[in-house]
Amino acid sequence: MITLLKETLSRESIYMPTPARITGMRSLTQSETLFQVELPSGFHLHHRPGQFVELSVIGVGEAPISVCSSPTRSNGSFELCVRAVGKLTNAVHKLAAGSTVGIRGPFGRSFPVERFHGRDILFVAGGLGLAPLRSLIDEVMDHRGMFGRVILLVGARSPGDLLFPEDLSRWAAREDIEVHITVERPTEDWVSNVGVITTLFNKIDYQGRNMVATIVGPPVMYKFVLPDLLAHGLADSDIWMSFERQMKCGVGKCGHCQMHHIYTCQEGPIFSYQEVKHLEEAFA
Amino acid sequence: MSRVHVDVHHLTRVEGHGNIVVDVRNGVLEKCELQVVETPRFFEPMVRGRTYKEIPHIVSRICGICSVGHSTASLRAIETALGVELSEQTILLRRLNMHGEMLDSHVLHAYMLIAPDLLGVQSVVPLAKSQPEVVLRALRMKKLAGEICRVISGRHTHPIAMTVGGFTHTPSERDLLYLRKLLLDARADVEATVDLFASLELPAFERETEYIASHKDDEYCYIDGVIASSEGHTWPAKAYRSVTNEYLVPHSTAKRARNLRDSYMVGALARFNVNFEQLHPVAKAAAAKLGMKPPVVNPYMITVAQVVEIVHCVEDAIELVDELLLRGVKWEEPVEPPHQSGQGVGVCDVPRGILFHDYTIEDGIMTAANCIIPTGQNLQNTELDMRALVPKIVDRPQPEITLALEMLVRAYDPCISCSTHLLDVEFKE
Amino acid sequence: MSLRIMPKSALKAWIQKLQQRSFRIVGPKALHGRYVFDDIHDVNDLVIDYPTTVSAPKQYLLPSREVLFSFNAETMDMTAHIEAEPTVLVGVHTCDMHAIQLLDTVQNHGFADQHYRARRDALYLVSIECQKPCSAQCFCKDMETYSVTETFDLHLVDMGDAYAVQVGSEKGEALLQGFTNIWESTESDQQRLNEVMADKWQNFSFRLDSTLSQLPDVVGAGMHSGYWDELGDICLACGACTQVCPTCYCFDVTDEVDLTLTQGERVRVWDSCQIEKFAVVAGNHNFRSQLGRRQRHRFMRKGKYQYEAYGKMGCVGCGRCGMTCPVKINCIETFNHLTQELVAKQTPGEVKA
Amino acid sequence: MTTRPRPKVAFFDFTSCEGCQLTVVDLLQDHPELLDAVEIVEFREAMSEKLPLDERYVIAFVEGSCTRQSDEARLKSIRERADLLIALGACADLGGVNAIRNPFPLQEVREYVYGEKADWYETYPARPISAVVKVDAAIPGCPIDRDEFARAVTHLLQGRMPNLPDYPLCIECKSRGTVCMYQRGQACLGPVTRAGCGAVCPAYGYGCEGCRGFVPSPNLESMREVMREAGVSDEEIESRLRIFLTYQMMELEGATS
Ligand SMILES: Cc1cc2nc3c(=O)[nH]c(=O)nc-3n(C[C@H](O)[C@H](O)[C@H](O)COP(=O)(O)OP(=O)(O)OC[C@H]3O[C@@H](n4cnc5c(N)ncnc54)[C@H](O)[C@@H]3O)c2cc1C
Ligand code: SF4
Ligand code: SF4
Ligand code: SF4
Repeated sequence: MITLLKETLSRESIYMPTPARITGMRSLTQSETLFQVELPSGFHLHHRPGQFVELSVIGVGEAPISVCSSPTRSNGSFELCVRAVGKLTNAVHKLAAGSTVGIRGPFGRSFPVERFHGRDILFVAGGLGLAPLRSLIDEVMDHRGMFGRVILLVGARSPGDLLFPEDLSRWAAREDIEVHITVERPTEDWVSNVGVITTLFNKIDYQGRNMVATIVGPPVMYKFVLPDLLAHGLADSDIWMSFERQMKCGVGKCGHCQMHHIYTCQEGPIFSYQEVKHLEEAFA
Repeated sequence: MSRVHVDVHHLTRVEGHGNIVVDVRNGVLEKCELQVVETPRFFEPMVRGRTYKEIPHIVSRICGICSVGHSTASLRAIETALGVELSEQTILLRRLNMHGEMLDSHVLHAYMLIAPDLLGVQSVVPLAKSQPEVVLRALRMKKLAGEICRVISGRHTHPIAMTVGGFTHTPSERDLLYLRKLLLDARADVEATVDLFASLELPAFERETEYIASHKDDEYCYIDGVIASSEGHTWPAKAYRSVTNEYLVPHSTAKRARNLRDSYMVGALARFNVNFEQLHPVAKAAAAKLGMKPPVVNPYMITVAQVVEIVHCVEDAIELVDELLLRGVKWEEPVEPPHQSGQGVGVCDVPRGILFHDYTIEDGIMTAANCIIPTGQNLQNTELDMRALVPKIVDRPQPEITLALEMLVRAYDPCISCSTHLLDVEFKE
Repeated sequence: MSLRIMPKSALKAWIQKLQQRSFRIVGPKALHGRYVFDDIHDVNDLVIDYPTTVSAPKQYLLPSREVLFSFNAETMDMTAHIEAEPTVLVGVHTCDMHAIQLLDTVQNHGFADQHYRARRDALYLVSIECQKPCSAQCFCKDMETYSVTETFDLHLVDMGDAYAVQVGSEKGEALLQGFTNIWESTESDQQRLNEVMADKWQNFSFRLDSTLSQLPDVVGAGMHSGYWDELGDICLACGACTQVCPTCYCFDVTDEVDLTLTQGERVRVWDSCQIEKFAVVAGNHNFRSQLGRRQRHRFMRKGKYQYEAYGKMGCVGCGRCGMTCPVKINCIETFNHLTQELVAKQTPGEVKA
Repeated sequence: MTTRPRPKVAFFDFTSCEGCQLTVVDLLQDHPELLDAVEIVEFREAMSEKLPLDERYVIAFVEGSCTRQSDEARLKSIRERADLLIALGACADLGGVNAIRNPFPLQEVREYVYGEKADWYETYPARPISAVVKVDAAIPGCPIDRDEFARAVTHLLQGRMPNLPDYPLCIECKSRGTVCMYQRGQACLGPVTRAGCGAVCPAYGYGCEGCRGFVPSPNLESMREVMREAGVSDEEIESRLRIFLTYQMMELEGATS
């Protein structure tokens, strides 16, 4: 098995993707679809949770997309959850199963899972943020014995916007993880929490000493979630986040993803709060 | 009661919007109109109050197909008004640029607008399927034309680099060598064009009229020159009003003109009839092959005269390029006008015929403008042709009559979008 | 490093010889009262003692539009375009040489860019020593880029009637191959070179209020300066500054496909951090929507970030951005303003109650 | 090549010089495959065919400004029959040069051209077609840029909107290596004009006249100051901003409602 990164690097151009096949697609919400992608035989993605690939529709363009399946569940293929917002993401939604896309990567720094061993883990996912976290959650759940308490907080705009409902039920059915879900705009049959994600914080019992938090969501979410976590005593270095920036290359050249001196695609997208707290542009 | 009613609304394959309305009752021609329903453009009042420097670029927008012609006429009006003397290099480059436009327009007209009629198809799109080599040849020649204009002034439609007193950009020697190669390569296509039109049959219809073109003794001229009539008279450019005598009719947003007869013709055939002697020898030979000897009085032959001009322009362009290469093209600052006020007339013979721009400038600001466009000058002549033609074909089935009339109007290559313009020259405060 | 002497009158013959050897020659030539790097077809067009060029020669390493690979969208065949034609870049000023050093570092850092690498390998750099400042905007003395000791293949120093030619590499040596009108330097040539250089140092003066080693801190201290908003008010966001800068290399990537949607190319084109959409992400969130923030980012990159990331300054003091900017935003004033602000902050005495 | 269904495409013109349509014809010189990619069903300038009335256009390209009441009905009927309506060129997109006359009194303009017969001719202030119907996208420029048109068509065929540059012309101008017009002592609207034409005017020695319209947030005050510094008089600055941009300037001044 050749890892895809090795393949990407050994191509004549680092910008040239490897063709891969969409073997399955499942619509999750109105604008988000889960794609199952299979690399040519002999190749393995070999990613770590939090990393992303550059996904191409040849003829349209390329964009960074987090791998949302766990390395523990890969079986030769991997999953991408794509929200249709622009040119590439809309184009990929128009493809049929069996179509060929291009993949480069995986790129970027992953969550430092080894450093979480023996610790309680709090996952905070807002909206599409559940996609990159899903990879990590399954990795943790598949090695459940190596971690302490596991709590998952999920926020979505409405019940219809909730991603991965099967996975949420699968996790909720287990005894060894606490799952809390909230929506901002409930439907009539919604029986669970209502409100923004921070409203879940009073529902859980946590204190920071043995806890690490991994939070992924839209830029505004960080502004509200961070103070809460810090107030509960989590250390700056125990809060891990994924940052989204425009990326045109994924390999530290195009300049779009810079937050101050940091190339998000290379040094991130996963950062601890400690590493970025002094960076104004990280939270602008 | 017999009635023939032809109503072609929004005539196709012409520049701009025109209608043909013919009404024949019991053999009597009651109505025969070429209506110009193009929206009025109002270029003349629009340019008032602006610095003259902006004008050539604005009036270029009168017409996308003869924008080099409008720019050149505009520049000549300004330069005449302000006393600018042009360098030899500028004059050569402008002539070459005009050849580019002439080729572009004639190829478009002959191949894409007229040939479908003669080859029995509705447009160039089916022609591309049935006779791709014909269409590809036309596209190659159009590309040559476009490249001439691009190299000299940036682009064909709305040239950039032509400015008062000269050019804001000069082609390099490499550019000119490139054009030279394109032109030499085009000779085969030009020959094939002559052969094609020699083989096509045009409707036989003759009506003698007055032919008017700009004229120089030593050049088949498109820029400057005096106004010459087939009736044997000449007038200086500034006397254009006494030649054109514009007037309005209610069914047309374009003005009409007449000179010594009820109407006159301008354009390729008029130039051919008036300036035959000055044609390039190779073009004269082509004319012989096409069976043309002045005076030619069949208006359908306008297209064939355009083919003769295609030959002329390619041959003359080769000579112009060679002359430029021999002299060497150098960057020249455009000539600054010696004064900032004056009145001047610019005259050019553009693809569709003689064009006049007449400007008054005070302290660098435009105060009055008048443009007389070839299509306007041809309108009355076209209508009189229609009147003469209808009785001859009135017995035919109506679609045939319609087609014959459409083909007649199209032969004139009317550029209706430019023909809607002003009569009254007085500037009203 | 060996030093040769080439009479000035031999330069043209040498270039012509290189042309005969099928090298593409690129150098400065006059255009509308300024100078630009361009292909030299006629050696008489080459102006080697030019003041400065409008744009940097980075075009020959990172073209403004570059095909990365071509593809067939149906068969998914892809062919990388690694294009490099042996090119001699003649008359590169030393500031631009320092800029190329930075580009080398960045493009080889981490994931090396093969497109750059191939062009760079095929590029022969013939630099020239500046003997006086090239414009009112240049500050190469401050940035320590007004001379160069490495990276070039050949380096020329004007010694009046001859050039001293330093050979910096085997590639440089190869350029001189078979050319006879050049000879080894003598002791007295060395002596003259030293004199020329000694005179040269005198001709340049410092333009910045801070030293090179202070600059990253000075710029960093200006992070929250109100000056950025002042620049933001007048800035047109036209991006001309980054386009002409020898050290700006940011790019955008797009697919261009023919009308039948089959054959196409993925191309990269120069981009600019000054344009509004540069840092927009999904949801239309713009991390640098304000003009002032974008100017700040540019100057931070020039004076601080690049230094921190690669150990080399992101500005080489060429002065092009200041000359090109329609509203005359420039490095010297900006850096000096930040220095003055810092000085004012650090000056004790004005203790407020 | 796979055989895709060829979308039905039509071209229409209102008040304009028809140069943009001509540019489309010129495009065929380099891209004859346009005819394989789309089915051109109406193009009055170049062909006589017409689409049966009960069929729809997938894409309708409309050139020209709306300059009289009777244009509105025709424009609206095109809109009703078209899935996508694309403004083609500055006249349709911005009002273009046609709007130069707008600040003049209408009757006076009419009389200037047609004298006492002025009332024979219907007209009203020129406006971009978006002032009359919903426009899905625009291809700017006077004339349109051939390559940009081709790009826009490929985007439409891919099922997305044309991706127009939203940055200023200077980006293209500088990457082309042109000596800035301001360094040559001449005015240029490049810093506030949307790129996409390849900065062809400065490359041919003429400062940009803004035919492609403003960038999304033009800093006009600063632009005026730059021109003033270059020795351009206030009258000429305002005049230049009103060659292609008269309608936009009037809009900015709130004078178009
Ligand atoms: C590390 C990383 C991981 C990511 N993971 C995922 C993931 O798992 N799933 C996912 O769906 N996305 C993910 N994204 C986000 C995704 O990469 C971006 O949304 C990307 O821009 C989509 O590309 P596109 O071509 O579809 O959109 P684009 O066409 O590039 O548009 C992107 C956004 O910018 C806006 N925009 C673009 N151009 C303009 C313009 N001219 N004017 C105004 N607005 C404009 C669009 O509206 C849209 O919101 C990730 C991003 C990063 C950096
Ligand atoms: S920032 Fe300006 S002065 Fe510095 S290298 Fe770039 S263009 Fe030259
Ligand atoms: S010429 Fe115009 S477009 Fe080009 S850089 Fe100068 S201001 Fe910008
Ligand atoms: S440079 Fe300006 S005026 Fe010229 S085509 Fe481009 S946008 Fe139009």
